[in-house]
Amino acid sequence: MLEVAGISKNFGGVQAARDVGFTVPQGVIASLIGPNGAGKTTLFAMITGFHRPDRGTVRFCGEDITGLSPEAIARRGMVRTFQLVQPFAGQTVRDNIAVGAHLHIASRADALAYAGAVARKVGLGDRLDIDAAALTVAGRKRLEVARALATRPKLILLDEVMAGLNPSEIEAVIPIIRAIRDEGVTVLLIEHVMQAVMSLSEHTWVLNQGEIIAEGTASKVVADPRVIEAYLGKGMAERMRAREAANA
Amino acid sequence: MRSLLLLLAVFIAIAAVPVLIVSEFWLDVVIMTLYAALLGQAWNILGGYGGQFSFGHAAYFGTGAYTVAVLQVQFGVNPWIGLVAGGLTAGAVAAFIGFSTFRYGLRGSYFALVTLAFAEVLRILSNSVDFTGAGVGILIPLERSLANLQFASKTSYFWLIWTMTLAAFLVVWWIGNSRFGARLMAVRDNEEAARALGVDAFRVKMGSIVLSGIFSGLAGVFYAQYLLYLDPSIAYGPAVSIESLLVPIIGGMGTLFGPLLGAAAIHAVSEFTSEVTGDAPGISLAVYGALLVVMVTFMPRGLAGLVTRLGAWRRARPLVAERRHA
Amino acid sequence: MPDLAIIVPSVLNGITTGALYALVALGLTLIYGVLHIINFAHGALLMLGLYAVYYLKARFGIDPYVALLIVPPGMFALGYAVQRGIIGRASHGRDENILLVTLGLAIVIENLSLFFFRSDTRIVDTPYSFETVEILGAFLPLPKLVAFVGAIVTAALLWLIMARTDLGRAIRAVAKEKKGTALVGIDTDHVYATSYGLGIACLGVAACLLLPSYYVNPQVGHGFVLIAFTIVVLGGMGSFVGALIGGFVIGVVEAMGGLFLGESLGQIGIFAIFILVLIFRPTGLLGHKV
Amino acid sequence: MKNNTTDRLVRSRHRIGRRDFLAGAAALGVASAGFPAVLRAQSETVKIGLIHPVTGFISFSGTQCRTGAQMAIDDINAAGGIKSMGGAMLEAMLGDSQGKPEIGAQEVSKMVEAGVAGFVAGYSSAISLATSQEAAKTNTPHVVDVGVSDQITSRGLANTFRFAPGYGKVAEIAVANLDTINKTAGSPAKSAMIVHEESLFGTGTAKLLSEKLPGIGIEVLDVIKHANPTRDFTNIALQIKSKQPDLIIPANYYNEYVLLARTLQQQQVEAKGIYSVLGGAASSYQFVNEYPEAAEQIMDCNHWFDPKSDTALARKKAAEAKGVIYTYEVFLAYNAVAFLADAIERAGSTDKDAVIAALAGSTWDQHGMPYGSTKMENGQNMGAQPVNTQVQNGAIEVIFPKEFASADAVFPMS
Repeated sequence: MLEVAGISKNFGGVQAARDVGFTVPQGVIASLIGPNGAGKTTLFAMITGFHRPDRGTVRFCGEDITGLSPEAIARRGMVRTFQLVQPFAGQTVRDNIAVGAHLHIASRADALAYAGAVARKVGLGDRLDIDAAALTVAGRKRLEVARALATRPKLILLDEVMAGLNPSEIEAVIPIIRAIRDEGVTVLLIEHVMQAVMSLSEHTWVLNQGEIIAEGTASKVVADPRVIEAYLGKGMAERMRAREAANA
Repeated sequence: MRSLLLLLAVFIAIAAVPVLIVSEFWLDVVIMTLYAALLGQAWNILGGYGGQFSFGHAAYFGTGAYTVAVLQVQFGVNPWIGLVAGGLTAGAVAAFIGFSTFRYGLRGSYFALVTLAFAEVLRILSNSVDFTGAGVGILIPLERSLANLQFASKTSYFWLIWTMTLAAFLVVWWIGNSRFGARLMAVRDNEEAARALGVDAFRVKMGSIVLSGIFSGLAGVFYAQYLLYLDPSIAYGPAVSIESLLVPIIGGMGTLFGPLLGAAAIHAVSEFTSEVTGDAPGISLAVYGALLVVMVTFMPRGLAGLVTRLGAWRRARPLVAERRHA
Repeated sequence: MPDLAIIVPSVLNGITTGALYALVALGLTLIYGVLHIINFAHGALLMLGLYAVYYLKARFGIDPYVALLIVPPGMFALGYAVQRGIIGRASHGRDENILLVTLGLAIVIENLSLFFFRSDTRIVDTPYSFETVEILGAFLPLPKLVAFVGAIVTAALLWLIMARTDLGRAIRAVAKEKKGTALVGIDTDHVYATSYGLGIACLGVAACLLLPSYYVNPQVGHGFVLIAFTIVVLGGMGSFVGALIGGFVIGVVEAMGGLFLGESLGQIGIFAIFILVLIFRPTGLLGHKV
Repeated sequence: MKNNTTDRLVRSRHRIGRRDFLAGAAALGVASAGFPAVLRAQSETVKIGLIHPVTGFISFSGTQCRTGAQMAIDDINAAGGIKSMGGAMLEAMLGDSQGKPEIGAQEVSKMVEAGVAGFVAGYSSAISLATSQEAAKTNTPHVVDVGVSDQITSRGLANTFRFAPGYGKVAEIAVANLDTINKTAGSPAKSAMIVHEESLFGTGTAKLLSEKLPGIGIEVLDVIKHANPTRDFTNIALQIKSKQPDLIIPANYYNEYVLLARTLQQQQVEAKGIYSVLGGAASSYQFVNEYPEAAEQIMDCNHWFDPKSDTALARKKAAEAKGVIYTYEVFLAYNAVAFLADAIERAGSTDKDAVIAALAGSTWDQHGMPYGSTKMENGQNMGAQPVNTQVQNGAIEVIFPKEFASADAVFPMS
């Protein structure tokens, strides 16, 4: 469904991506992990048209979409969310989601109704009429997902939708993501929360310093010594211990 | 729907003015208030709903005004045709300015200053070319008749401006209740997020600046037909640009009724200041300026912020954005 | 087509005139760079400064250049008070409100001046008003040469304050990150007011150096605001060196526009440059943040 | 801001209301004391609307106009008011157009409802066009004080009159007088450059001058139009210097004139004469006082009073005693009011048709201007003309036409 091949990008001397390639098959939940600054968000930005890669191609559903604008890519069925949530503050939750819904729905009333339905799917059904700026962090993360989902995408790219959430909030999000996939939407995650990656992801790539250094199932890649090294060894080990403690 | 009914009710109530008021002066005040509301609503489409602060709406106002005047005086074209042409040429100028700024991603204060510069360029050009009468200005011959879009009675001018202003308000109501409006406000509130959701930000902004320009141009046409004389600083000077943004900011940006509230408030304030001050030059305007500051201090979101139930959307957008979109 | 012999004197004159513009723009660029305010009261405050210089001369016989010791500090105090007491309070941190407040202030200042000082155009008569210095065959008015040097010195002083003093460091920190600096204990309101005061003090300097070759009336500020904005954008918002160079560039562009297109249409050159720079290089010629 | 229209009328109306009430109450109270007639006569006032741009860019001129007009009203009242109406007093209603036509027009409609008998308004041509057409809707008499556009009186508004000349007449006379002055001196001037401001009066005047000057043997080397404000005149001075015209002809506002004169001196521009049209040193006491050296021997063709008229000199003295700079705005607005008052006097009422008829048939001569008796055609005073003045030894002298001259022309400049 999504084929990334030979992507490279240089930002003022910093190599943000170096010959990156991977393929996401239809109907899966896949994930992209890596330490901070590995270039994951930049990669998302290149895939979805916010940045143009220096080299390489992005193909979506067989079509070369390299260099298309974000809106053109969204119209083709691939949308992203933002790690730093970007709600339309001052507008209600319903209005926020309706912006996404309008991609395929011209009528205002229908878009608003559809927004309500999507909101219920992600658990925002009870907060439709409040100002998006008034949502909690967890609420805003869900709003990001809901807006993207409302565009009826074929592939959704979720950028750290679980960062900053507490364990019980994370527990609540996992089934939502699974449900998205079950409705036929392919999901690509960027995620730091290994608990989520382990439980959701069917295929995982590890990015470090702009390069893919490992891929496979989540449990396989986390055992890869190069991956542990990439995560600065000790820091990663500690983090995982903490996560395990939290899960216990 | 409720806001549409309210809008129609308000305009029907305003329509009673010429029946109830016999004073030509007060009728004139109401006409100028509607005219200010039209200017303000035109600005509001781009500034309030689109988040693009323009300091140069005189560019569209002046183009509309000059179009109807020049067509009549130089080419003998009927001003009713001029009215349509005025709106269209103003829209075309807006499209040109929009295209050359939005294509390069200008936002915030950069956009504001470049619009100011465009208005100045037009002022200087209109001062230098012959068909506008250059510095001498252009006088529309006095020939009062319906066919000539000139009226002896203020009531007829009232209906003209009432209709134009209602049209602008209906368009803005539509913006608040349509896909175009939803996209426009999404771009205003977060352009990057809107684009990620498939909104073509450039197109939406173009749509909004053209609509805005058309209504500013219509206000210019009205001015030309009401006062019958134009010169470069009347048409393209900064006074119109300032009034255009003052009205909706006072009233409440990005709200349907904001410009009407703002226009009414500005007129009320100036009536009040002249009522309490003497004839000494400057005092009345100084008090007026001070009241502006006081109003901002106590009503940071404009009048509509106080009367939120009248407005469906209250939302402001930083005037000053630091970066242009990469 | 103008005589080639005029071009040299015209360019030299453009540079000195540009220095006067730069003086007005320096304060504006500081205010914009730190407070991110488009200060619509700038022209009105310049006019107040000019009246201060005028009355010091007319009432007390104080030479405009001696007034440099009095007017800029006075303008600093005024600016500090205006930002702290009015703009800061009324704006609620919303840009459209700042716009409205500075606009309202401009209306108040201008019309009170009209009431108190009346609408007459006033000039000061100094022994050097008509003096000229011959450089490369051009007669350059002495007051303008003084202003030229004054603009360079003012820009250098501002740069020193910003780069070398604790105050400058605090201002730069606040300009970058308001919330963060408040957290580390910097009194942001004080820094804002100080920055605004400094910007207005620059207008005081401009007033002292401008009046000997110009005039004052309640509307005089309007003639300088737009051109100062142009220079600020051209030089890069927040850049002092940029404002200085921008001033020279605009001075020369105005002079050349006047020569080749006529003194009325020639003004278009300024705005054409302005639009082109905004579109193609909106960070300005020397764009960087304060 | 165009919206802050000042509602002078409403206030005035209230004020009048209050005053009428007080006068009425006083009359009742005093009636028993035995002199009600006097009070009743005094409470019957004739309202004159004075609309001028006393704020905004042209506030200096607007304020000067208002001052002159108010002085006329004071003088007329002091002399017994409108005698044919039982000594009715004139009452000024003051309006501020803020330099904007639409606000000027709004002031007109306000004052019409307050029952003004007539207007003296304008100063700028743009505002005069708007106020006169608004007043025309109610057929209210309207006298333009200064506005020089010829369109003001050429569009058939029956209510609109102008006591002073338009720029067409000024340009025509400026050229004719220049021709005489030049020929008298043996035709030393063969070329000229015109420097004018970019709005209506400068552009209109310059266009007419550049058409007419070749006809009297003076070649126009260049016409330089400049913006308002022009911050620096060096370029213009340099261009003049390089073309070396015999005459420099400025037509601009005071601020720019000051800078131009100063720059010409700094750049050491020499010419046989400086001959200003409508605005210049030789018609500004302020300029002559502040720049006596720069002003010396500059010639003007402008609105000016008859220096041999006692009436004119007495008014000038009275104005200067009040600290007023006696500019053309002052005496033109003064005369516009007096001209209107004379018509009301002859009409014997404030009936609009009667006053307009009296204005149209006016043969008034108490103006102290070099115009002769008024003679109106299509609202324009046909006798109105500018005169030529020159600064000589720090004083402003009239040099032309001969019958009004207080000195001979000094040309070429020494």
